[in-house]
Parts: sequence; structure tokens; C-alpha cells
Amino acid sequence: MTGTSFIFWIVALLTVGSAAGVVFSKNLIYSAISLLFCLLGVAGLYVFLWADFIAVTQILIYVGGILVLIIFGIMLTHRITNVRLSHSSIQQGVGGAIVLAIFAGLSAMILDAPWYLSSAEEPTETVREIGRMLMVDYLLPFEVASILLLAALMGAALLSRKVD
Amino acid sequence: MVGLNTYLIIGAILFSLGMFGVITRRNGVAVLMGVELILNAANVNFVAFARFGGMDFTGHVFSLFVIILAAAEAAVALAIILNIFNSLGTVNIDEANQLKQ
Amino acid sequence: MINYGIAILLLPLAAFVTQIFVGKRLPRNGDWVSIGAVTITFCLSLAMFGVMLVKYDPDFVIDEAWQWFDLGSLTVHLGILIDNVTVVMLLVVSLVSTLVHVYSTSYMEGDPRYSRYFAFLSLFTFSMNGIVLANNLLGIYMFWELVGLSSYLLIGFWFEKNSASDAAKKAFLVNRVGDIGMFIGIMLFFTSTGSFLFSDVFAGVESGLFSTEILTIAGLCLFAGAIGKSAQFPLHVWLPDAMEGPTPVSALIHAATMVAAGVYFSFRLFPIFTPTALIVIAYIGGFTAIFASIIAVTQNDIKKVLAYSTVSQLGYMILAVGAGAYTYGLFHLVTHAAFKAGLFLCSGSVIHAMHHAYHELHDHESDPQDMRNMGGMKDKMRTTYLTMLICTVALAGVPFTSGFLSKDAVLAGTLSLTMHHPEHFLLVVFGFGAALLTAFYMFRLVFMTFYGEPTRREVYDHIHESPSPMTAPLVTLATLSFFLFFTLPNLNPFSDHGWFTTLIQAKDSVVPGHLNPTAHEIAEGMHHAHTPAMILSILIAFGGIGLAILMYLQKKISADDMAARLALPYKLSLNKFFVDETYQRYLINPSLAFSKVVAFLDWELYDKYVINGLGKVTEWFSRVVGIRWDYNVLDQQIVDGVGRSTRFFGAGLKFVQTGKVQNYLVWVLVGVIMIYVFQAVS
Amino acid sequence: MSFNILSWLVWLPVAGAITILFVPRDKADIIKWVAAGFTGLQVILTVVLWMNFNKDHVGFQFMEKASWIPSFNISYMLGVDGLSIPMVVLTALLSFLCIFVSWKIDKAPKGYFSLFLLLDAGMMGVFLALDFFLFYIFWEVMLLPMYFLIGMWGGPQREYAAIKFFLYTLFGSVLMLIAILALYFSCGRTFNMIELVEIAPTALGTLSWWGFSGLKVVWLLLFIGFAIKVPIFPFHTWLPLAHVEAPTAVSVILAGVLLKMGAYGMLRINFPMIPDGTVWFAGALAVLALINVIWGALCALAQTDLKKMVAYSSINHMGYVMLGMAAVVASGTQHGSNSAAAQLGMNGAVLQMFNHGTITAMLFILVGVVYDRTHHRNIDGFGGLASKTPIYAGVVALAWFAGLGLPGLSGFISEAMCFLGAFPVYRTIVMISTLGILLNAAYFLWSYQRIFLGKLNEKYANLEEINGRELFTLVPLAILVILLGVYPSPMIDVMKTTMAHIVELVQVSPLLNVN
Amino acid sequence: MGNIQSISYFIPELIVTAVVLVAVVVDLIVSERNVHRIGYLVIGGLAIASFALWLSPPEESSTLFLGTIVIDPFSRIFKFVFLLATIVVVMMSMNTDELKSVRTGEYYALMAAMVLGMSLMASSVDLIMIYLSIELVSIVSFILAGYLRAQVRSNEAALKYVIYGAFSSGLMLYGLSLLYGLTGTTKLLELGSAVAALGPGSELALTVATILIMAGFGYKVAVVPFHFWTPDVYEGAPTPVTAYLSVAPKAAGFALLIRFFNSVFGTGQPLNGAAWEAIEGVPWQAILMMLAAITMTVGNLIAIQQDNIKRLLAYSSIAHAGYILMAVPVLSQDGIYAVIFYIIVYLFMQLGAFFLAIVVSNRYDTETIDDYSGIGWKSPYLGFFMAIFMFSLTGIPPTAGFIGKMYLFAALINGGSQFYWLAIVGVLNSVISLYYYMRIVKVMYFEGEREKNLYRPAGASAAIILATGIPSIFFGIRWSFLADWVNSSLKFFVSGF
Repeated sequence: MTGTSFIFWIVALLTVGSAAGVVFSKNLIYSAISLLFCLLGVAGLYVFLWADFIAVTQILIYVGGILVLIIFGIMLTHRITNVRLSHSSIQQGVGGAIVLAIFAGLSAMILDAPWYLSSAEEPTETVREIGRMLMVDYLLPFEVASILLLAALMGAALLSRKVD
Repeated sequence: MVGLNTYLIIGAILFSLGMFGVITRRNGVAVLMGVELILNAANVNFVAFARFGGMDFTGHVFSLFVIILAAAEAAVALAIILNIFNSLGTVNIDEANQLKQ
Repeated sequence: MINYGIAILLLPLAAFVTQIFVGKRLPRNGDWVSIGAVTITFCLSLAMFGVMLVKYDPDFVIDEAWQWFDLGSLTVHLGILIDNVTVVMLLVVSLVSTLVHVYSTSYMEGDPRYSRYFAFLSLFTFSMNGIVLANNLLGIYMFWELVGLSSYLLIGFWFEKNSASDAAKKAFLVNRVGDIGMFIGIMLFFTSTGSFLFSDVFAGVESGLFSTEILTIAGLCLFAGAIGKSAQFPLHVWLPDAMEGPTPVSALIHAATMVAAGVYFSFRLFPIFTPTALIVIAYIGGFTAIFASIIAVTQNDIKKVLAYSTVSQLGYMILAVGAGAYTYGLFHLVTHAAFKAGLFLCSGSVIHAMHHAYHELHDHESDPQDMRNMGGMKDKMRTTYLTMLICTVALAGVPFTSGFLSKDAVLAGTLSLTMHHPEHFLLVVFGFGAALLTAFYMFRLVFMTFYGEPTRREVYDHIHESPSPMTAPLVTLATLSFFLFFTLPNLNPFSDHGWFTTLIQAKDSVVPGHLNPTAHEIAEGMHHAHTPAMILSILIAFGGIGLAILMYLQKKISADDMAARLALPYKLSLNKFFVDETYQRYLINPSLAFSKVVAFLDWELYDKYVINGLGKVTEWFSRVVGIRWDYNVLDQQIVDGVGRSTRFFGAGLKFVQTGKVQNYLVWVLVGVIMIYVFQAVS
Repeated sequence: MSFNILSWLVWLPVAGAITILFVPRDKADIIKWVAAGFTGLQVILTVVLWMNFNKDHVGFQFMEKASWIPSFNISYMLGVDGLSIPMVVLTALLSFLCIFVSWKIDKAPKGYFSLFLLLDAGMMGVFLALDFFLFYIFWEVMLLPMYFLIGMWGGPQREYAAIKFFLYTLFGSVLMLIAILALYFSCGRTFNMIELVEIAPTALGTLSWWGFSGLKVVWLLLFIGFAIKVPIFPFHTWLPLAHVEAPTAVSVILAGVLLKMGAYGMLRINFPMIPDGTVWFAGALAVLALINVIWGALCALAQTDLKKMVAYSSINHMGYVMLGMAAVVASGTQHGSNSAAAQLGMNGAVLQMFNHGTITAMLFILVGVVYDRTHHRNIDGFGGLASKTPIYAGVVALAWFAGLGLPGLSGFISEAMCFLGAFPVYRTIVMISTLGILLNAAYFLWSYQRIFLGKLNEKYANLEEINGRELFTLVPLAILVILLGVYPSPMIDVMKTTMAHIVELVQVSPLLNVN
Repeated sequence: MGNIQSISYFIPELIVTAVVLVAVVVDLIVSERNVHRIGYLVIGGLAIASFALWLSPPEESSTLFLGTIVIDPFSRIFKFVFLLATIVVVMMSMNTDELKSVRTGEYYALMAAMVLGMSLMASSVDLIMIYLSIELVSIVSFILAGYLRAQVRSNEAALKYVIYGAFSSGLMLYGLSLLYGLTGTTKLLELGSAVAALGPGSELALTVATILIMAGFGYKVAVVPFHFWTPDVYEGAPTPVTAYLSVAPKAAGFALLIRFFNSVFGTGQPLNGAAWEAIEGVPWQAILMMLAAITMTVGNLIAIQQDNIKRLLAYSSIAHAGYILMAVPVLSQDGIYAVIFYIIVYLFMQLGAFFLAIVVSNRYDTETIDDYSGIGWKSPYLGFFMAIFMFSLTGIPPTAGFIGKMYLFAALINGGSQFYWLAIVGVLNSVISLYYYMRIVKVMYFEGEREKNLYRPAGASAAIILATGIPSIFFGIRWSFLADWVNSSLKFFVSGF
């Protein structure tokens, strides 16, 4: 086992482990913290996948944006004095069974499927290519995304406004 | 060298855990975290496929859009959860059940 | 002639229509319309009769048919057949009808539905003439049912009495049973010949279109109609009940004419009956003759006695057809029409008198028809007594009467048959036995009514002879009971040779293969049987009369003793062999019960549970789903009666919709897995 | 022909309905007279139609055709032939009379009469449409006014009856829709009935439904649609309920016209278009007819509700129609000439449809007359009415005897024709079903006895005699019943050419020649 | 076509975008009192967009923006549907009492944004674009469903909707990623041939991807078992929004579904008359047939149980989705024809029915069916049109609903014998649906008595009722124009670039 792959496995384990923490932890804050590590781990995986730009975006938007949003959400919906911030689960039995079944199916599929494979060199630069695609090939989605964000912004502001 | 399948399996695990979280968590915020896990699972897939499919940047672009959308969605969802909290005083999804008939 | 026929047919119909619509507004409630119509009919018939006598041609026939409807490939014709038989029948019908009309003006006087009564009588005359004139099976069937209708209307004329309306219904339904058989027979013949006309059917039979078996069945099916109409066993039950109608009606319809239609029909059809069919017919006739006369012996209601007597005499006629002496069956029909109508009208006269007597005494309880309430009336009702005696003698078959001639011929035919086929000796026993009993019970009737001491003096004192409109017909009919009218131009009282036997001659059977004896062979056989039959029948007639004298006039033998000694036969006879009770118990009640069951099945089971409930399965299914996944089963079970099960099924699914979003999501995943499994399986 | 008489027949009632909508709602008399006027005009038009009808013409007359939806090859096409003209006359006559039967309706007369006229238009349309699609539209459109008429003006269980009727018939008609579409596509995309008759007998041969022969399935789907209307056992349970709950005039229309549509549809569509299916199913049809006859009669016998008894009698009588129709397969020589039995049966069936229409209309009107006066229909609850209301009793007797098939009244000859037609093919079945005429007589006479005979029930000592308006509605029917009973030729002459043609079309089926 | 050239074909969408932006800006400026006037602004803007769409070449068929979307007659007719539905719903929103208490400027802006999203759904040919457009529609829907912040049930509707929506789109996204992984492309027009070229062994992965993607689409068109959000959301959301959700996004979902399955899992025929075929290995046709059958049955059966008119219409809309879905797996021109025709007809009758529910709720303050008692007498106008809509939804001639259904069944019958059972299930479901639709008619007419003071809606309300009611009848009698139009719209853009 090379060092790279050792690190990879660490990251992978971190990702999976903290993902489990997110869904199994009894404390909401712990869940949030686990999510942080999970997202970081995913970013790490991106690095291994030669997607440095995505990794950075992941950290910026996910960790810096979404996670903060989530923690704000927790804070706003729980009194800070409430130390435990415990939260419980329902239908774990049936849910677990179903999810396990699905996971089993997915695994079988993953190992079985003839994925589209093509060897490639590690790109020296990813940002330029991604930028070109966003500005040329995917210009329309890019613009639509802005409308979407505008709508979401409007909506979020509208909905979280105090009822007059 | 770690192969494609490893990433996919990791993705599948994240996906499954995400689903599990969404299904089982009572707290709305926690449910949202589950959703994020699912989206991340898909993203891992996209990036992994991009990497092993000849370094196709389409996958990267896709995952970028997913991240953006996740943010938008999270914002709206949290706004809604806050709203629920304001009116019901709880964020437990199963207690938001006035519509049950 | 054909115009006469049409006029005879339509005049009574016109009278009926007039009476129904404007009868009440006419003077005398319009009875003169009906009487006029029927009298003209009688005159026309008489004219036809005259023509017939002038021609004096046994083969005289007019057969004309008109298209009724046309289907292109098939044309249905109806028409009129006039031959000597028709003329004689028309004369009988119109004569009796006219007399009854006249009689009724007095008998029915003051009835609130007087005009309607005459309308119905006219309707009957029309229908009966139709039967007689029809030259085809369908036409006969149609008028057959129409006489049934008029019979229904007249039996139920006093419908306020439940017994009358019951009897009317019974008459119609029992007749319909026979008619169904008749219709099937018609269908059988029509299917192969494509025509209803007698001529076509006979030609078809002769050319061998039918196998013997089919012919037997078809013939018997047609005969079933005669069983019903002529009240043969086992469909005789309606006739005694039909006495609920006014007595003139009984005389006209239920003695002289309509009930004889079956005989007439069998007469017409004789050429197509196979030997098997004929034997069955003979047995039915013979059995009915003895069976009904046994019952008549013990009846106390004057009209019931006559009714069973009619059944018995009809049995004779049918027996004659079965025995091959079918022209003599018709002969008996004609002679019987006169004296039996006379008997009924006489009894009507008696009843009328009794009724008035009771009426004057304000006695509404006693039965004016019960012979036990009568007695000694011969002095008070001279005309009635005498005419009735003459008719009774005729019915008993005493020489010098018409009844003697015809009955003797029938018995001769039977004897001849038995001589050729000794295995059918029972027929002779039936025939002569019935003759004995007939003589006995008829004189019993006369003695109980007119002789002896009156049962109640005060009633006796109020008895008066009936008015002349009533007695005149009696006299006419009694006169016609003498042999003379039937043997002219011959005057031999012991031989039936005369215009009748000359003009109405038997025809050969058209059944192929010479299975039946020819007319000549039958005549031959009868000729040989004639003398023994005559001697025997005279003896028997006097034997029966003598017995009656001993028991009821001189009271040498106590009737009660006899009854006690013959307890079982007496009981059977008195109760008419429990035929009605048997039918009620084993046919009618089960049918009604069955109809209730069917209606229950249809409405309470099929509709309620199969149609309205899409099945217990769905209900069960919804319950399983409900209990398994929902906490609020009870909340949901608000089911209004409408569309119950569909709602139930719907309810089951509604339980899944619990409102818990995560529960839904589990379902989504389950769905995903299910779809996967579904595709993997397929 | 410049004057489109058939279109006038169909759209005149619609015009009447629209006119009524403009009459102020409190002017009930005007509304009624408008309705009477328009339906009366319709009757006059049918008389004109009848006079100008060419009896010897094979095929349709007074055809009208206009393009409607070219892209789906749907056209507006009307025509009349010997099969439809009796039905058209019946519809017009009954609609007209029913306006007077409904004279006493006081709840929302505006709605009632306009719906009634729409119903009239729908029925006319069904009998006149020659485009299958148009036919279906009219078929369904008729349900709507019927639903409202039963549901709004009916008896105590009217809501249940209305929805049950609607569900039942819709069930049948949607299956029919599938069959119509199957025919449409397998016959080269046409709804034109005339073309379908030419194409369909061979075109369906190749169709297969999961291994079943397509033509049988299509035949059955159509059959179920029509059988529900007839109604044929076991699709009959809507009928007693709907008839009982509906107001009198609507019961008259239901029994008098609607039931005929089922049989009409079979004769117009199933028989000529899918002769193979017809031949294949004819035996079963005869059995179903037998069940209808016996089952309907037994149920009628057991009823205590007079109207329900009459309703079941309709089931019983429509059985005869089916029996006559089943005779269509009688090929070869019977009754002495070629396919005569088939023609006898088929003509008998159509004649019976018409006659049952008039007779049952009388029956229902008469039930309505007594119900209006006594407010109940319990057969055992009357007694001896004949002595109080002799005219009424007389008319009832006429109708009752017509119902039980008394010769001389119209029911007899058509029933006899049905029997005679079916007899060569289905001996046993016909023999058993003749029991039906005994049961007919039993329930009619028994009910007549219980209502009219015997001692007068003191409750009804002041019962009113039938009035002029009611007699007016009955007399035309009575005249028809008697006339056609004595001399059926006018009706038979009109239809025989068409019926012969239909028989011919059915008997081309190769299945027949195998036997 | 390149980005710059594409703009000239993108004008209607650009106008819609402009409407969104203008509405947002105007909302910031105008006073509280006049804020509802933004509705007119949006209506005007959408009308202009419609006009622009009308002017656009109807037969034009090409890709835009470097293969992210296409314009073709197929998407064009759907865009009309979206615009029309939105205009009607905006008008409805301006006439409902429910929205009187809240500030509606953003509401109308969001509606316009929805049109943009749906238009893109109907014309996307790139997985990224597909995902993005679905999300745009979803997120706007979440917000609209929760628009009545003061009402708990509206909040709840939004919460359920967002969780459900996020979850479903997550599943779909995962499925899309698998598809991408199998083929290495996101372009729909390439995916078809790429999928077809996949060797054996790919069936499992393709099936999983199909099912997961179907979960996303199914959620959008509310197909069983992805329908669970519908009743709660429909009941909780403001009624006009419910009406909107039950029509427009569904239509968009179907447009997307058809295009997606045609291109990716079919042989990609341009609807030129020939039936196309499904690729081998993935039985998505059978799955869709199954889902269609289950969907309509479940929708109808549960609808029977409903006592609330909105819930009833919600469930019935599930059933209608099932009917529409029936014709999709036929894979023929007839099938798509029927789908489009039905959607157009459905738009009128469903929006009409919802609007009448709004009018009744405004006037009589009830959503309970039993409280509709006697409305036919109190207000013949409302009763008549409600009855028309109910008949049309059931599919009884002479209403447009019947014609729509007829086309659906026709497509199935013409499709071949494997579809007959589905047709029979479909017609039987129509019969079931009769029961609950007629219940409303029954309550309206069979109960109650004539009243003195009749209620007659006026002004805009009457206009909306007529605008939906008249087509519901008219298209049942003369639909040639519509038929021809739909017929001419049956063209996909399919060839590669």
C-alpha cells in the first residue's frame, strides 16, 4: 500500500465514518460537526480524483456556506441554553432494512456494470477548462442558475421573514 | 491505484446513509443533512466518472451546478423549517402533521 | 258464403266495441246491440246451414287465405275455412249464444255492469266464431286465447267475490299451460312446413316431412291445447271453478261452446295424429270421462255437478277422437251443446228462483246453488222442471233423445277399438262406467232438486217460475234434445243415420305409411260394434237411472250409508281427488316460493353483494392495509351506504397517506424496490 | 334533399331546450307548452319521414353527411333505414306523450323539461347516427339528462338509483369505446358505419388479444356495452332500481326507448359488422335470452312493488327480443324457405322492440296514474279498484293483457315471431322459454287481481277516475297496440328489407357454413 | 447553434426572464396597496411572451446554446401550455381571497420564473440542463406552496414538499450520475446511441438508473409511488398554486419524460409517423405501463374517500397523470399526440374546477364537498360550469375531457395488443372516477332548493370561468383546430449536431 492510497483510505474512512455520524449521532451539533468532516472528506476525494477546483468549491460553498447555514438553522431553532440538542429517530428498523437492500443492490450494480472508461493524463489545469465550459458550453445553465439563485434568495428571504 | 469502483462504493455508502438519514431523522435540519449526503454521493460519482472516463470536465461542471443548487435548496429548506419553528415551535417533521386527514 | 263468414265473425266484434264504449249510454244499456248482432249471426248461420242442406255435399269446402304479413322470404297467411263442420259449429255457437243472450236479459237484469256483460258475451261470440272459421293453426291459437280472455272476463264478472276473481285467474293460467303446448306444436309444424294453414300442414305431413316420432310429439303438443280448453285431466281443474261466473255464461262458454273448442280442434287435426298420439288421446279422454263422473256423483252444488258432467262428456268426445270415431265425437259435441246448455240454463233458472226467494227472505247466508237446500220444486217451476228432465234424459242416453244417438256412437267407436286392440279394454270400462254414473248423478240432481220435501218451507213458498225470456230458451233447447233433429231425413230413433252423418264424414289420416286405419276401416269396425254397444248402453242408462230412483226418490238405499261404506272413494270423490290441493302444494306454492327465492337472489344477494360490493376480498385487503399501517382505522370507517366497497377499498389506500412525510419516503423507496423486482421478474 | 329532415329531428328538441331556457322560470305553463310544441313538431316530422320512406330500398335513406373532424375521419352522418325508423317513431311518440305525462311536475319545471328535451335529442341521435363516433357521443350524451332526471325528480332512493344507473351504463359504454376504437383502427381508420359494415367482417380477422381472437373480444366488448342497456342478465340490476325511482315519464322513456338502444346497437353494429362473432355467440345469446325471460318473469312474480314488477317485466320482455335476434344464425331452409327463420326472428325482435316500447310505456304511465292518487305502489295495498275506477281498470286490463301477450294485441305477434324464428335453431331453449309466457300471465293476472278485483279497499272509496290528460297519453299507445296486434304488416313492411339485409350480412360468415 | 445565434430563438424565454426581473424590481418600488397590480404586469409580460412565441417560426427545429436545449414544435406547444396556464393562474390568484392578506409581488415574479423553468424542462437536451430546470421549477414550487406564511398548513405543505422534492431529486441525480458513468456524456442526443451501443451486462445499471431517474420524473408528474406529497401539498398550498401545480409542472414533467425516454431509451425517432422502439434490455415500457395502471387506480380509489374538494382534485390529478402516462409507453405518434391533446384539455378543465373551488370558497367559505349542497340552485352559473368540469374530468361527451381520453385510448388500441389491458384498466378507472366526480354534481343539484337570490360571479371571475369552461365544452364538439395544431407539433429535434 502506497502512501497515497494510505491517505486515500484514511480520507475515505473519514468520509464514510463521519457520514455515519451524521445520521446516527444523537446530538444535533455532533451531527453537524460530522457533516463538516464528511464534506471535507468528500473534498479530499475530489482531490484524489484530480478535481481540485471542485474540491475547493466544495469547501467554499458546502463547508463555508451550506454548513454554516445549517448551523444557523440549528441555532435559530433551538435555544442555545439547551445543551444536549438531542434529536431522535423514527422507523429505523424498516428504514435500515430498506436502505441496506438498496445498498446491496447498488453495490452489485457497481461491480457489475460496464462503466465508460477511458484513460487520461492528469490535467495540469482544471480551472481554465471548467471556466471555458461554463462560459461557452454551459452558458445557458449558468445563466439559469443565476435566476434560480435569485428565486431561492427571494424565497428564502420571503419565507423566513417574520409574519407581519 | 484506487479504482473507479471504490469511489462508486463510497458514493453508494454516502447515498444510502443519506437516505437513511432523511428517512429516520425527526429533526428537520438533520433531514436536510441527509439530503446533503445524497447530493454529495451523486457528486462523488460525477467526479469519479469524469476522472475515469477520460478526464471529461462535463462531470465537473455537473457537480458544480449540483453544489450551487444544494446551496439554494438548503437556503429555501432552512427558511421553511424556520417558518415551521415559528408557527409550531418544533422542527420535528413528524409533528408537522396538521394536514393528515 | 265467405262474406257470410266474415259477417258472422265481425258482427259480434262490432257489438263488443259499441258496448264497451257507448253501451252504458244506450237505451236498455245497449243489450239490444249485442242481441241484435248475435241474432243476425244466427240468421246468417241458419242461411249457411240451409245452403249446406241444399247442396248436400259432404266435400263442400271453401278455403280462402289472405296475406297477413310478408317477410320477403316468408309470407304468413291467415284465412277462413268453411265446410260442413264449420257451418254446423257456427249454427251451434250462434244458436246457443242467441238463446243465452235472450236468457241473460232477464237473468242479469239490474246488474250494475249489465252493458259490460253483453259486451263480453259479444266478445266471446266473436272469438268462438273465429276459432270455428279459422283455416290455420295460428288463427286458431289467437282466437283460442281470445276465448280464454272472454272466459276470464266473464268468470270474473262478479269480481268483488274473491272466489270469482280467483277462478278467472285460474282459468286463464291453466289454459295457458295447455296453450304453451299448443304453441310448441304449432312451432314444430311451422318449422317444417312454413305455413300455418291446415291444408299446407296436412300436405306437409302427407309428403313425409315429419318422422313419426316428431309427428307424435307435435300432435300431442297441439292436443295439449285441447286438454286445457276442453278441461281434460290433468288440466280440468279450472272448469268447476269457472262456475263462479253467471250461469248463462256457464251454459254458453263452459258447457256448450268454448270447452268444446278442444274437441273441435282435435277433430280438425285428426288426420295428422299418429296411432300413438291417438291412444294417448283416447286414454286421456276416457280417464277424464270416468274421473269427472265419479266426482260429479258426490257434489252438492248444482252447478258443480253439471260442471263435472261437462268435463266427463268432453272426455267422451275426446275419447271418440282417440278411438277414431272422431266424427261422432263432433256429433256428441253438437247434441251435447244443446242439452247441456239447456241443463245449465235450467239450473240457472232454479238458482235464480232460489236467489230471489232468499232475497225476499233477506237471507244472505244460504247458498242458492246447494241442492241440499232445494227439493220439491217441480210443482213451483213447471217449465223448468220439464225441460230439465228432458235434457237430463238426453244426457243419460235414453233412447229417442239425441244424446242416446251420439253417446251410443262414441261407445261403439270405443268398443270397436277394443275389439281390435283388446289390450285397451280399459277404455271400454271408462266409457260404459261413465255412462252409468252419468245417468245416476243426473237423476240424483233432478230428484234432489225437484222431488222430495222442500228443505225450508218458507223458501219454497217464495219460489216462482222464471220469466219468459228465461223459459223460452229452455224450451227451445229441450226440444232440440230429441233425436229427430239429427236423424232427418231418417226417422229411426236407434240409428244415427241422417243429414249429420252424411254431410260430415270422416277423412283418411294423412299420416304416411298407413299407420292408421282408413276412415272406411273405422266405419266398418264401428258397424260391427254398434249393436252390442247400443244394447249395453241402454241397459247401463236405465241401470243408473234405477239406482238413482232407489237412492234419491224412494230412498230405499241410504246415500249416507253408502257413503259410510265406501268411505275412501267417497272422500276422494267429494274432494275431487285432491287434485287442486296437490297442484297448490306441489306446483303453485313451490313456484311462488321459487320466484321469491329468485327475486331474493337477484336483489338481496346478486345486486347487493356482487354488484354493490366489489367483493369481500377488497374489503379484506383494505382492512389488512389499514391495520398494518394506519393508526386511525376507526376514524376512517365513515362509510356511507353508497358505493360501499369501492369506498372501502379507497379507505384502505387512504390509510397509507398518513401525512408523515418520512413515511411517504419509505414508501417511495419500497416502490423503487418493487419496480426493480417487477422488472427483474419480467 | 335540401330539407335535412333527420337533422331537424335531432336538433329540434335541442332548440326546444334552449327556448325553454329563455322562458321565465315561473311561467311553468309556457314551458310545458313549448316542450309539447317542439316534441309535437317532432312527431309530425316523423310522420312525414314515415310517409316518404321507401320501404324497398336496401340501405340508408335521407342521408346527411358533413365533415366534422377530418383529422380523425369523424363525420356528422345521419341516415335512416328500416331498423331505425320504428325506433325513431317510437322515440318521437313517447317523448311527445311524456311531456303530458310530466304535466304535474312542479319542482323546477324549467330544468326538467329542458333536460327532457335534451334526452329526446340524444335518443334520436343514437338511432339516426351513421358515424360510429357520433353514435357514441349521442349514446353518452343521453346519460347526462337521464342522470339528472332520475336524481333530481326521482323517488326516495333517487340519488342511489341515479349514480348506479350512471355507473352501470358508463361501465358498458367505455368498454364499447374500446371496441369502437379497435374497429376504427383495424378497418383503416373509419367511423363510417356503412364502410365498417363492408370492411369489418374481414378486417378483424387478424386481430388478436392475448391469444384470443380479436373479433370475439371486440364483439364481446360491444355486447357488454349494449347488454347493459338492454339489460341482459347478469347486467340487469340497475334497471329495477332506476325504473322504480325515476319519475313516471322518465321510467317510460327508460323502458320504452333506452332499453331498445341496446338491442338496436347489437343489430346495427354487432350483427353486420362482426358476423363471425355473432355466429359464435348466438347460442350463448339464446341462453341469456332464456335466462332473461325466466329470471325476469320470476322476479316480477315475486314483487310487491307494482313499478318494480313492471320493471322486471321489461327484463322478461327484452328476453324475447334477444331470442329473436339469436335466430339470425338460422341459415339454410326452415319454414319452407331460405333463412326464413332468421328473418322471422329478426323482424320479430324489432317488432317486439317497438311493441314493448308502446306496451311498457302504457304500463308505466298507468302505474304513475295510480301512484299519483294513492302515493304508494304496494300491490297488496290496493284491492277492488275496478269497481271504483272502471275506465282506469279497463285501460290497465288492456295494457296488462298486451303485456302478457294476448293475441290481437301487439305483444303477441312479435313474441310469436321471436319464438318461431328461434325455434328451428334452439328447440329446447325456445321450449323452455315458452314457460315465460305462462309466468307472464301469472304475474300480470295476479297483480291485476290484487289491485283491481275483490272487495273495494275502503281507503280508496273516493279514488278519482283517470282524467282526460292521462287518457290522452294512453290512447295513442293503446291504438298502436291494437292496430299492430291485428295487422302488423305496416311495421313489418317498413323493416323487412333492412332486416333481410342484416340477415344476409350475418350469414356470410364462414362459420355458418362449417356446420 | 452557438450561443449568440441562439438568442434570437430564445426571445420568448428572455421576455419571461425580463418579466421576472421587472416584477422583482417593481415589487420593491410600489406601495403595499398597489402590489397586486404586479399581477397585471406579469400577465402582460407573459402575453407578450406568448405573442413572441407565436411569431417564432413554428416549424423551426434545432439545438440552441451549443446543444443544451432545442427548439422544436414539440417544445413550442408545451411552452404555450405553460404560458396559458400561468396567465390563467395569475388571474385566479388575483381573484382569490386567500392571497388578499399577503404581499404578492414576489408571488407573481416567482410564477414567471416557473414559466422559465418549465419551458426549459420541455426543451432541455442535456442532463445538466434537465436537472437545473427541474430544480428551478421545484424550488419555486416550494416557495409558492409555503407562500401563506401565516398559515400552518401552508408551512407544512412547503416543508413536506421540500423534503420530498429534495429527496426525489437526489435520487434522480444519482441515477443521472450512473447514466453519465455508463456513457460518458450528458447530451441527450448522444446518450441514445451511446446507451444502445452498451454491451451486455449493462442492463442492471441501466435499470437502476432508469428507476432512479423515473423517481425524479415521477415525483414531478406525481406518479404512484412517487405521488405521496401531492395531497398534503395540494391541500396546504394556496388554491391557485395547487391548481397550478396540478397542471403546469405536470405537463412539463411529461414533456421531459417523453423527450428523455424517446432519446435515451428509445431509438430516437422524430415522430414522423413511425413508431419508435425501446432499446432492449431495459423494460421501461413495461414499467411505465405498470405505473400508469397503478397510478390511475390508486388516484381514483383514494379520491373516492376525500371530503375536501382540493384533496379530491389533488388525487384526481394523480389519476389523470396515470391516464396521460398510459399513452407514453406506446411509443408512437398517436401516443404523444394523445398526451399533448389531453394535457391541453386537462389544463382547461382542471384549472376551471379549481377556480370554481376558489369562487365557492370565497363566497361560501368552505372547501368541504358536503357544503356544496345546493350550489346548483343557489348559483346556477357556478353549478353549471362545475358540472361541466366534472363531466369533462370524468370524460363524458360532449366535453373536451372525453375527446382527450378518446385519443389516449385510441393510441393504446392502435399501439398493439400488449396495450389493450391498459386501455381496459383505463376505461374502468373512468368509471370509478365517475363516482366521486358525480358526488359533487349530486351534492350541488340533488340537494337543496331553489333560492331567491342567485349568486352570479362577475368581472374577472366570470371571465376566468368562461375562459376555462367554454373550451371544456367547445373542444368536445369541435376540436379540429386543436387537433391540427397538436398534429403539427409532433416533431422532436433528434438529429445530432
